[in-house]
Amino acid sequence: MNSELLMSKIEALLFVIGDEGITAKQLSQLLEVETMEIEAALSELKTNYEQSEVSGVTLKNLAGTYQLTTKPEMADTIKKLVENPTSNVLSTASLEVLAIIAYKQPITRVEIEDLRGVKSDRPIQTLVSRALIQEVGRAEGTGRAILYGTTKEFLNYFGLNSLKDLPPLPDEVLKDNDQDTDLFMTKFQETFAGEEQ
Amino acid sequence: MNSELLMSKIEALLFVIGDEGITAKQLSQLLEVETMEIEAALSELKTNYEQSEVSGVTLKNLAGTYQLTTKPEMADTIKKLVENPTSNVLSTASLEVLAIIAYKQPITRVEIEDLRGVKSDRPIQTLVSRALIQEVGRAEGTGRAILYGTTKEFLNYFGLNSLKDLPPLPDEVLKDNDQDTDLFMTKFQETFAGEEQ
Amino acid sequence: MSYEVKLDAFSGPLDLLLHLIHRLEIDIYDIPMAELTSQYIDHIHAMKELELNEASEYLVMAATLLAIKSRMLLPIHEGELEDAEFEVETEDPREELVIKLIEYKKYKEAAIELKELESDRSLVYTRPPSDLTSMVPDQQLALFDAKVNVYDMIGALQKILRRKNLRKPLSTRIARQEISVKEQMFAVVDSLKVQGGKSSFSDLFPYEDKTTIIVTFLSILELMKRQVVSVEQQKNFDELFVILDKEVPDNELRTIDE
Repeated sequence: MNSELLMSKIEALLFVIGDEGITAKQLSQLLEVETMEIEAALSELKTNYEQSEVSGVTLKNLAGTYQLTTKPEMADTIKKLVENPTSNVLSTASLEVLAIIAYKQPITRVEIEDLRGVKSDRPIQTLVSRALIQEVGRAEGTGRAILYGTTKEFLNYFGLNSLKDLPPLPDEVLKDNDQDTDLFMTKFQETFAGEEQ
Repeated sequence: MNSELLMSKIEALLFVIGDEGITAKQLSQLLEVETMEIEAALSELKTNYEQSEVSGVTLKNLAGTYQLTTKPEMADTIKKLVENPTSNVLSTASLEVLAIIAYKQPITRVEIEDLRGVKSDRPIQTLVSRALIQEVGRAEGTGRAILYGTTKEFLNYFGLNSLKDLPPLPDEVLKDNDQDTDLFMTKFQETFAGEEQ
Repeated sequence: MSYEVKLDAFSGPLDLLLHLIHRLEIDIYDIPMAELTSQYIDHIHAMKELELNEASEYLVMAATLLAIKSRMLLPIHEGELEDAEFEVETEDPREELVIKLIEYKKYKEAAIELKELESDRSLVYTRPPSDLTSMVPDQQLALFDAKVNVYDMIGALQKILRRKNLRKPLSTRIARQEISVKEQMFAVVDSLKVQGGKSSFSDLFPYEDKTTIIVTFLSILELMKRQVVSVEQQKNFDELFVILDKEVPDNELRTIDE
């Protein structure tokens, strides 16, 4: 693979992967290219971003994880976006949390964050303060985490008589799919199956 | 603002906004720059992305907004990140229902079923849950049947900027009613001429 | 003539009819009703055994076809055809069906075009909006657009799912493919060697992702079972230490079945 192609592939992966970032080793596995070569390409990409006046993004390396971010000097511009009421960046976070709670209630904060992939304590707080959601109980187990559900005000807001009026979702859409657990069980059985033979 | 700076700011905003997308008008408000100038900068950004061998991303018009996306030739690389890249494609039945809704919206379930000659409640539910169609009103008269229309997500899902970008419906062969009847009469007589032999 | 009929091959009776018309190379404006009807009914028989979901709709169509066929067999006298009074009733019994078929065909073809667009679009990926919630005061967070409705919520869910689909593999799939318990056993032994044969338990877990931790943990269990390493602890809640008990020749570890 020539270095331009490699750089473009790395850029595409970094772009899609978002805030979680990706390590040079993972990139090496995905692209089937030596880590050394990946690191050289990453460093060249970074130089390109930094030197380009036209580019608003750059490459950040945090604890071995690479991710694309906006350049520090873009902070003011992005602040404007946040403050602008016509952009729905902010309502999106709240709406996502509200949607999850509406369809999966009762549900804990951790479960919501797991579905969204981002911290959600602040949207939850504001939805509580807007009386669209409320505590409806506590989860079993050690943490006794708060379970959230929607309120009467929620029904009111969306013009619904009851939760049954929400458009139905097919089962597959939000079914739990805890792969980590599956993986653990598989590995566990693989390891200990040997014992019995 | 010089054009490099403008482009870098636009890139930063496009990056942050992600699949939410942003319109030229919103960019113009945020950056306090004429829409014309914004559009020129967007077009130059797009040319840059397209021409750069090093870049894995490009600029696309989706659902009335501008969004950064990965280049199509990056698909194989990114698919390695995705669990089931093809498991989510729509079924033939769902696509048929969606085609009818896209071209004939607003339309009721009964009208859809009449056109297809088959019950369509399940595809409709799938399409609602995938946010590709939504209720856009109620039909006049008794029953007040739900009228369906397509969503922004529909445009996004099919890579369209607006409904105008839908491919034209295959031409109706029978445009003229008179011709229609003539044709039938001719065929009719031919048939019966044959039957008597 | 025999043919296979697949359950999911047709999206309804009209679809089946179009298929037959195409296969039999029939002119849609001049359908030989007897032939089409008998072919259609043959298909229904084959499909009936498959407990077709929409059986009733297919049967209604069969009845319609039979009705059209019989109407076409009714004798019509020359005189009546020429008589203006009867002209209204002389329409082709097939007309309604043909109009339906042509109208349906249009959308069936449009659906095929949508499928192509779907597949083109699937080659292109976007990213979720950055999380900017930390940049704003609380009261601003939950400000919804006044036009937000329940369908917007469904749209929000759809986005979450799309994102989850991209997010999932990084933490698990790469690890599942690339790190086996066996490989990790080597890594643990190597790491112990580097540290002079003894390491604190937690130092053996430098990775943050869950699967690597699980695989590392399992590999230590496996090494204990094979008495390659032992684990000691001075007293309750003290740190655990992993000790390399014996130098295992590489080839012995390599014979482990995964």
